[in-house]
Parts: sequence; C-alpha cells; structure tokens
Amino acid sequence: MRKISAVLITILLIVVLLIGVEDLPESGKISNPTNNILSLTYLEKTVKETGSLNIVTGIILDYRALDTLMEATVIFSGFIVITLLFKN
Amino acid sequence: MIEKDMILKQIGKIIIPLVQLFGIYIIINGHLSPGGGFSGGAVLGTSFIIMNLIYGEKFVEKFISKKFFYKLIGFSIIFYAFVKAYSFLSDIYNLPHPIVGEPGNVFSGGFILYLNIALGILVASVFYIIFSIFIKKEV
Amino acid sequence: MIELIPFINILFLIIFSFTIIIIKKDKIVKFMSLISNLAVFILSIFLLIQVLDNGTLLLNLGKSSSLLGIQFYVGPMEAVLSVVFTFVMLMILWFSYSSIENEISKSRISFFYILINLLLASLLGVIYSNDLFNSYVFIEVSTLSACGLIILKDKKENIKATIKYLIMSTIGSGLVLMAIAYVYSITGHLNISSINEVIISSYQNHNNAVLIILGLFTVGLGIKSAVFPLHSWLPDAHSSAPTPASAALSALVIKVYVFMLIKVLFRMFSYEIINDFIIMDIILLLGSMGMIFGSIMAIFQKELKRMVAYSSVAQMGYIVFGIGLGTVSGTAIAVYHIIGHAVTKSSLFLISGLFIEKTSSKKIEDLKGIGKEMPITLGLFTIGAFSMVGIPILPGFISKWYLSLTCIEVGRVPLILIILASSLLNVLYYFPIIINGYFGNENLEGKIYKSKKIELKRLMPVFLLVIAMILIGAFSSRLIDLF
Amino acid sequence: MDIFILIPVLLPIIAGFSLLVFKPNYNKRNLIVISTTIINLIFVLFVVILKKDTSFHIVRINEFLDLYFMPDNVGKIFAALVSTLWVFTVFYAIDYMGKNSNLNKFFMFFLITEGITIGIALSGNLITLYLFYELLTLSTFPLVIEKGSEKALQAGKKYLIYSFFGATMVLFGIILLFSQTQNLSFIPGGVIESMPISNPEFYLLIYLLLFLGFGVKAALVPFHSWLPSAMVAPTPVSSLLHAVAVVKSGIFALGRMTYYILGWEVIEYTGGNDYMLILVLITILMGSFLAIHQENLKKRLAYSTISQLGYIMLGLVIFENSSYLGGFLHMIFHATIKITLFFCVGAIMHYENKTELHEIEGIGKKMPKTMLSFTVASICLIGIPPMNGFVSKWFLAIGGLEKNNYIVPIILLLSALLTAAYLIPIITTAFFKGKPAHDVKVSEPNNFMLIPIIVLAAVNVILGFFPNAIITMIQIAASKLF
Amino acid sequence: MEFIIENYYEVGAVILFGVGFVTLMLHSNLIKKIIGINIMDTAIFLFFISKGYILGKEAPIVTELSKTADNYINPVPSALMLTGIVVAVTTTAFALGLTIKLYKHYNTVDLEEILKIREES
Repeated sequence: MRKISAVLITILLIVVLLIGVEDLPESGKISNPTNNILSLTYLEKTVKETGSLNIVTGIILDYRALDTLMEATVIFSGFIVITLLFKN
Repeated sequence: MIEKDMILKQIGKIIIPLVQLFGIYIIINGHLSPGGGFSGGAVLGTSFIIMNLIYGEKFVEKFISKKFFYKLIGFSIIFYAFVKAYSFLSDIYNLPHPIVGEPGNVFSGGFILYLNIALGILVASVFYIIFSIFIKKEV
Repeated sequence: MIELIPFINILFLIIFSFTIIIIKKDKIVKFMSLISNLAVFILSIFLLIQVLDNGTLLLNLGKSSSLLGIQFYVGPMEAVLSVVFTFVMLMILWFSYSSIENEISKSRISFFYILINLLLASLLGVIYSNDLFNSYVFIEVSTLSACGLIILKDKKENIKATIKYLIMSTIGSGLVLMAIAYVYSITGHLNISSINEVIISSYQNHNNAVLIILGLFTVGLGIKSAVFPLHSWLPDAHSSAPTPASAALSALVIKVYVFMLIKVLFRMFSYEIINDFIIMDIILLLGSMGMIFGSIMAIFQKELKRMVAYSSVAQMGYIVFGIGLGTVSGTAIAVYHIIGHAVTKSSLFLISGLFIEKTSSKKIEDLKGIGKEMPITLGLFTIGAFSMVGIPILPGFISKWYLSLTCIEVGRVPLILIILASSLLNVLYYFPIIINGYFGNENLEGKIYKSKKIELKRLMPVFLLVIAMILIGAFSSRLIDLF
Repeated sequence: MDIFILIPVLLPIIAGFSLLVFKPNYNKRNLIVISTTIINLIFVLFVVILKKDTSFHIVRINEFLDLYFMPDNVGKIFAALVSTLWVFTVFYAIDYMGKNSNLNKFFMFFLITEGITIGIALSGNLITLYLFYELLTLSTFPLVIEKGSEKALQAGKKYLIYSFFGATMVLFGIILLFSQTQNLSFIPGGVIESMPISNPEFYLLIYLLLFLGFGVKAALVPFHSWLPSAMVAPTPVSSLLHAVAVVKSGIFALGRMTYYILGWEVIEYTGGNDYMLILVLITILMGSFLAIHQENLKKRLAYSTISQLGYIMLGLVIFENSSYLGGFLHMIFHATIKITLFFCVGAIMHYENKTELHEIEGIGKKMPKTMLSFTVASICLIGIPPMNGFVSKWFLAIGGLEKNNYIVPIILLLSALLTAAYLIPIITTAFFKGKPAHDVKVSEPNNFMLIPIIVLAAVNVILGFFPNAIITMIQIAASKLF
Repeated sequence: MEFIIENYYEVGAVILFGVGFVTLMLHSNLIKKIIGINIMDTAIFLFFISKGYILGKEAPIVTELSKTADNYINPVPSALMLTGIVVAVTTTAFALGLTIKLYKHYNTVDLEEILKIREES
C-alpha cells in the first residue's frame, strides 16, 4: 500500500514538474530570459575585473564569494558534525 | 589486517605523487583553467585516501599526522574567512589588494589564488579526516 | 561602517566558531561565545536604530554593482527579527553557561558552542539575504548545524530523530533548489528584487510555472518549518535534543524558513500577483489544520518536552495562517507572532528543562506538586502558558486578536472560530500542568525542599525572556506598525 | 486625583501578595485581612461620594487595549455592595476557616478576588472588563478547590472549563463588535450610532454570543451546572461566589453589555432579547423546581440562586424603566439575602456539621438567633411585603406588565410560591420538629460568626423599609438610558 | 508534446528527479535512501546547468582574449551548481555517518525496523 502510494506520489510529482517544464522557454536559445544582461555583464567584466580566465571561478570566488564562504562553512560544519557524531 | 597486494603498492608509488601533483596543479591554476579549490582539494584528499587504503594509516601518519590535518582545517578556514572579509572590505573601501595583472599569469587573480589554495587545503584535509573517521568508526 | 553591520554579524560569528576548534579550554569558549553573542546583539540594536532612522538598508557584497554581487536587504522586519533572534540566543547561551554540563558529556561542550554560533550566523544570513541561492546555502548551513545540535546527546533516539530530520529536510531543500531553478529559468535573476521586477511584467506567460514555483517553495520550506502535515520529524527532534538546543531549534530555526517563505511570496512575487493563485488558500488551510491538530496532538502527549514541541506545531499554524490571509496586515501579524512565539517558546523550553532536571523524569504526571518545590519557575511557566492561551496584554492574545480582525477584514468570519477553538485547546493542555503543579501533592512525600538561591541565579535568563515577552505584548501596536 | 479610583482595586491585591511574601502568623494575618477590607470599604465609599465623573487610563497599549476606569453610578453601587459584603464575609471566614493549613494562600486569593471584582465594577470599557473577568476566573479557582480533595479538583476543572468556554464566546463577540464599531467604552445607550438596518443578523449574532458568554458566569440555564458542583468550596467562598463575586459579576457584565455597549434599542431592533427572555424564564422555573428536590442545604440554596439570578436577568431582557430598576434592586437585595442564608447554613455545618435537610431537626431550638435570621432572610427572599424581596419583584412585575407581557408576572408569582416551597420546610424542620425546647441547651456560634449574620438580617429588613436612597441612585443611572 | 523534444534536458532531469524520489520512498534501506537523495540532487544540478547552455557556444573559460562575450555560454548556473555540489556532498557524508552510527547501535540499516524499535526511557 505504501509502495503504491509512493509510486503515485512520484508520478504526480513528475507530471506536475513536466507541466512546469512545458511552460518554460525552449532550452539552448539565445533569446531565453536566462541569457540576460546579468550573464553578459559577467562574461564581459570578469576577466578584467578579477583577472581570472576561468569565468566560473571568477564568479564564485569574487562576485558571489559569499556563497563560497558559506560553502566552506558547510564543509566545515559537516566536518564538525561528523567528528561530533563519532566522538565518545 | 590482511597484507596488501604487491602490485597495488608498486603502482601506488608511481601514481600517488602524480595524483597529488595534479591536484596541486588544479588548485594553483584554478583561475586560469577548469578546476579550482574544491575539485583540486578533492583530488588531493583522494590521493591521501588511496595512500591510506594501500599502505595503511601508519604510512600516512609518517607524512602528515592526524593532529596536523586538524590544524590545517582550522587555520585554512580561518585564513580563508579573513582573506575573504578583507576582499569584501577592499571592494567597498577600495583598500590595497593583490595584483590583478594581465590575465594568464598565475599571480594575476587578485585574491582568487590564495582563496583557492586555502579552500583546497580545507577540502583535502576534511575529505581525509572524514574518511579516516568512517573506517575507524571513532575519532 | 554601520551599514556593514549585517555582514559583520555573520562574519564575526562564523570566524569565532572557526576559532573555537583551536581553543582548548571550555571556560574560555563559553565566556567568549557569550561575549560574541552580546556583541552581535548590540550591533543588531544599532542596525535597528539605523534602519528606523534612514529606512531600508541595502548592502551589496562583491563588486559594487548590485546585479553581480550578493545583496543584503535589511528592512524593519529583518532588523527587528535579528534583534529578537540575537537576544533569544544570548539568553539561551546564558542559560547554558551553568547548566550545559548536566546534559552533554564534557568532551562535546565546545562543539555545542561551535554549532550554536554557526546556527545563529546562518539564521541571520537567511534573514538578511536578498539572494535566492545565497539563502539556500544559508539554509543548508542551518540545517546541518541544527542536526549537530540534536546529536549532541549520544543517545539512540537522538540519532534516529536526526536521520529522520536530515532526510526530510534534504527533500525540502531539494524542492527549494528545484523551485530556484524554475525561477531562474523564467527570469534569469537571483536577486529577489530584480526577480520581482521581471516577474510582474511576465508572469501571465508562465502561469503554470509560477504556480509550480509557489507550490515547490511552500512544500519545501513547509517541510523544514514543520507546517502541519509535514511536521512528523519535529517532536522527536525537538524533544530529544538537550534543553538549550531544543529551545533554539523550536524558537528560532523553524521560524526562519517561514520568514523565507514570506520573502518569497510577498517580496519576490507581490500581493497583487499572489492573490491570483490558489496557493494562498492552500496555505490558509494548512495553517488552520496545524492550529487545530497540533493542539489536539499536544493534549495526548505524556512527556513535557514532546507536548511543548507539538504546541509549537500549533503555533506555526498561527504564523502560516497569518501568511495565508494574503494581506499586508496578515503578514505583519505573522511576523509579530514569530517574534512573540520565539520569546515565549524559548522560555517554556528552558523552564521545562529545569523541571526535567529537578524531577529527573520527562513525564508530565511527575510534575504534580512541582509548584511547591520551585514556585517561581512554575510561575514563569504560568505566564508563558497564559500567553499561549491568550490572556490579554500578552503576545498570544494580541496575535489572536489581530488575526481575527484581519479575518473579518478579508471577509472570512468563520475562520475566527478556528483561532478561538485552538486557544481553548491550549487551555486544555497547559492548565492541567499548572493546576497539578500548584495544587497536587503527589510527588512531595519524602522530598527535601531544595534551596532557591541557586535557582534564582539560573533563572535570570528566563526572567529576562518573560519580561521581554510582556514588553513585546505591551508595545505590540508600535511593532506591528513597523512591519 | 483621578488615580485615587485605582486604590480600591490595587489595595487588596497588594495586601494579598504581601500575605504571600511575609507569611504572617494567625493574628497578624487576621489583622491584615480585616484592616484591608475595612480600609478598602472606606475608599470605595469615598469613590461613591465623589460627585464629579472621574476616569483614569492606566495604560493605552493600542486602539483596543487600553485599561480604562470610569466609575459611574452603576459601578459605584456594585463596588459598594461588593466591598460591604466582603467585610462581613471576612469576619465570618476567619472564624469558619479556623486554623487549618495554608490559609495564607487562601486569604491571599480571597483579597485578590475582592480587588478584581471591584475592578470589574469600576472598569470603563469592555476590554478592561474582559481582562478582569478572566482574572476573576483564575483567582477564584484556587478558592473553589481549597479543600484539595479529588472532588474539589473535579469541580474546579468544571468551573474553569465552563468559564473559559464562556470567555471565548465573549471574546468572539467582542472581536466581531470591534470590527464594526472601533469603540468599546461604556456609553449610556450603546456605542452603536445608527440602527443596523443593513445587517441585523450580524448584531443579533454579537448579542447572542455576548449574552450566552457572560451568561455562563451568571448561571444561565444551559450553562448552570458548574454552580451546584462548585459547592464543594468552603461556605464563605461559596457564599461569595454565589451571592456576590462571580455570578453578580456575570450579571453586571450582562448589564454593561446590554445597556452600555449594544444599547437596548439595537437589541430590540434585532429581536434577540425575546429569545433570551424564554431562556431566562426557563432559568427561573427550572432553578426553583430543582431546588425543591435537593436534600443538601447548600445545593438547595445554590439552585435557588440560579432561579433568583433569572429574576435579575429579567431586568436585562425587558427594556422598561421599572424592570431595569427592579432587576438592579434585586441584584443588591438578593446579594444580602443569599449571603445571610449561606452564613446560617454554614454556621450549622461548622458547629453541628449537619448538611442534609432531615438532619437539622430542632436546630432552631439550639441556635435560635441564627435560625431566626435565616427565617427573616427567607421571608425576604420569598418576597412577602414589606420585605425587600417584595420591592424588587414588584418593579419587575410592573415592567413586565408595561410591556403587556402577562407571562412574566405569572411566572414571578409561581416562582415565589416555589421559593416558599423550598425555604419553608427548612424553617419548619428547624423549629417545630425534634425534641421539645426546654431540654435543648442553647449554643450559638461565637460572635465572629453570629454578628455578621444578625447584622445582615437586619440590613435586609431595613432595606425593605427604606429602599429609596438606592432607588434614587438607580433612577439617576436609568434616566440616562430611557 | 513537442516540448519534450525542445526541452529534453529538463524532461530528462525531471524524470531523473522522480527516479531519485521513488528510490527514496520505496526502499527502507538507508544506503539506498541516500543514493536516492543523491540522484535527486544530481537531477536538479542537471536541470539547472541545462538552463545556462546556449546552442553552439563554448564553456566560459577564456582561451584567447580576442573572443568576445557572445562566444560563451551563461556561466551563472555552473557557478551556482559548484556550490550546490559541495552542499550535496557534505549532506551525503553526514547521512552516511549517521548510517554507520545507527548500524553500530542496531546492527541493521533498515530504517523501518529501526523506527519500529521503541526506546525504553
């Protein structure tokens, strides 16, 4: 019974998400809202502002560096939690 | 503790230094080529894990002791946080910051290089520590 | 300098918690974490004053352009919430200063302080951040440190509760990330304000997508904040954790996700858009169910901490109910209830921790006659219970009153019955404890009455929390006008 | 000078907490309690004779939550009544409670209850009244379960649940009302400016909610059953609960709600009072019928209280000058009468520990003064002219007739007969049964208990002969309404 | 239904998400649950990354500086997902640690059985 309900829930989830996907713009097009001024600005500015040829690294370590700081914090807290878990 | 295989040990002698070199390369060149602190650190940590698997923990302890790994974690992340804070402040108050030279040089990425190094050390040591905790099921 | 305070708060707490693993002595750790939280509290007060003086504060981190970097958005709500959260966390730390050894082993004390600092930092981050993905990362940090707080006690049930909590909240954050992906793919922004600008113009083109985004956010954040049908992890987790930890979890952590939901619904979308979608009615329904069933389940609990945990499920129902009304005033009441309930529930949890420590039993029926032994403590518990039940001037009454007025305002008068019914149910499970505590004599045979001196010293943080609760009730209109 | 009107509210509460703090011994405690009540009576009388209309805001939290005191004539009379009867009850209680355990706590709540009741009397808007109404429940609860027995705890829980149920209905009504008229302060004739032509049902709902909610404490019939079961309390408490504090607070709140918040024109327009009139008449008859079958004396008096409260509520559902007057008078007279009856029964319980009707044969010969005052009080309650019960019932009947509502006087007469039917047997059993008089040695209760009884009985008679002072005061209040 | 063709990345990601979800739901074995969680996360990463892809453009790593901005795909999703991957890895490590601990306590990794055992306390 649980299994059937689980499968049904999953199918429902997939269908719902697919309905959402149908509503999304076609992927890979240059005209998508994702390829907006934001990404262009990144692509233009990153190299000369941060001096990193790898634009992704430039973004995560300079523009959105708070994410990366938090990412390091996540690693740290995972380390702390596992150490705590096995400490006796 | 069963005796590890001969082949593994011999191959490991060759492979592991290369793996570590590769990891360090990824970390250092994080801002010039694909890669970065996290991926390089993962490679580096994996190399230690392979060492541990092939030669046993004692062997790793000979190079880097567990305590030192803990110290590395603490200091690298504190260093990381401080550098990052300074870089934010230098953005806002444009304080002096490392050279952002012509792209392509290793020393051209502003803070990125140092951040990558700190992140790589952190990731590598955390990976190794977590692995050793898992196999020994205790700290 | 003062506009940097949000960033400084977070950075300060993070760096301090990093340094703890180098410090060896527990006393230094305790003392320094008290100092750090005090500093953060004072800084938050400065921030509040600043915000009240010159309006909303926008802080761009990363390169100066707000589009590229990550933006902090500190309006009155955020400022007040950060003050309240830091205050409650400071009180919890003060309480734990003398009593944490009783519950967790010596070798784990420094971990408690590391995790508490990380937790507070991440909560403040979720409150301040105006960037969806950044909030997601903060949420992950808070989830991990909350799990860590639960497994501070090395018991089997703690680990069981933690794995439940971890799996549930991983599903929740997965859904949230999926929702962020949808949002990004139809707007191309991550900054909530920019998303709002884009989405107001273009949401008719993506009706289904917007509805699915709302659903994903609601369910994902609802799992993390224990909204009624998704609450199954909460009682185990919050009742098995050590007392200061469960006070922090139940008073602060689950609230932050609801606040994130408020930001998503009303700042990323807006009131005009949001009321076109059915999601508000669903949220309202969830809230009403939580208010009723949470209280009903709390009645049947045998253990004190489980009962208090279930009552916070009911209180989350109030908050979600306020959100679901979908008006500015409803949101204001929701935030007000977040504040009032944070203070009330933390004091209730700390007091129940004192009871459990004194009677060395978790059962409710072992509390009979406790009022003869620790009258002041039970008196504070009574004030907290009065706030839950809704005696005038205390925050609980204020929220009920304004919620009812908002119900009439939006023309849903019958909903008032739900509010009043749940407050009657609160009477049913809070008052027996107080009555049996003061007037029952069962457990007093052969007990020596302990001296009250040491109690008073340890009760100080609870005193302050209760005083803060009464003040929050007394200045309610000022607070609500802020939001 | 206005802050002066706070003293009658605050003084007993502070004194009560001082009992908790200082833990005085027997004599010191009695001194504190007696002096507090008497000084409080003096203060209240001072407030009563204050000519100009004083009013005082304690704290104004927001547009609805402002604690506001405004003693008008009605409130003054109620406050004077409460504080007067409290003095008698204190003397009685000191003797009755004796020296048994944790009496400091008992007298603490005893004094706090007085303060809160006076707060209800003097409160100037509905929110303040609601706040004190809730506090009254909480502060009388420990008095009800003072014995601490399982039965007492059960009765206390019943009382608590009934009261909170009523308070919740009241709160619902208040919220609905506030959403319509952003004003909750007591204004003669009501706060509603214009007739609710558009939505009378809404106001009918508000009226029913408020009436039933306050009716719980006033022992309206569907919700009356907490009152007899609260009889486990010691006699001073139950006399206070039934004669003065709780039920009269309910009645008083009903009066405030009817005449000062909704306004009787609005209620008459919505027609809610007709439904309530039926309930009230049922209350009167049912209380009397149930009282006849009670063997236990206190229970008998409790049910008679229910029916008498019905009389008072008649004055709240028949909007006539004279019925208002009659109801108000009956509130005062019933208070004095019923407290006398309870004192007598309590004296019998305390000295002879006889609680059932058949046990008290010949008690009249043993304690003649007590039973004599009981007789006087019962004659007053039955309403034989020129006793005071007659005056109030007369006005009530007149009011009914002015509304050409002939059922009311009939019910009144019938219920008067029933009152006689359940009170006379007590007297006859007490006086004319059992052993002849000469071989019973007289043993009255000591003066602490006896003097209040006799004085109260005398007060009843005097009030019966000279009710005019009170009537004029009430007429002043009523002139603002009709 | 042509959206299945034009958005096949997203469709695949969503179906993968469902696979992970049903794995999480059906199996009571903790390891398999964790695998399911990882599949879900991976599906979301795939979904997100596919948002940044633009037909016929190359990865945002500047090889020669002459190329202008419109030769590269949108770098933002990749940047975000790097962080997301780290978060997922840490959560997985913690879940595995909990599993090991539970196995030490109960000698089983079956969550149903573990939750059935009531603690005496």
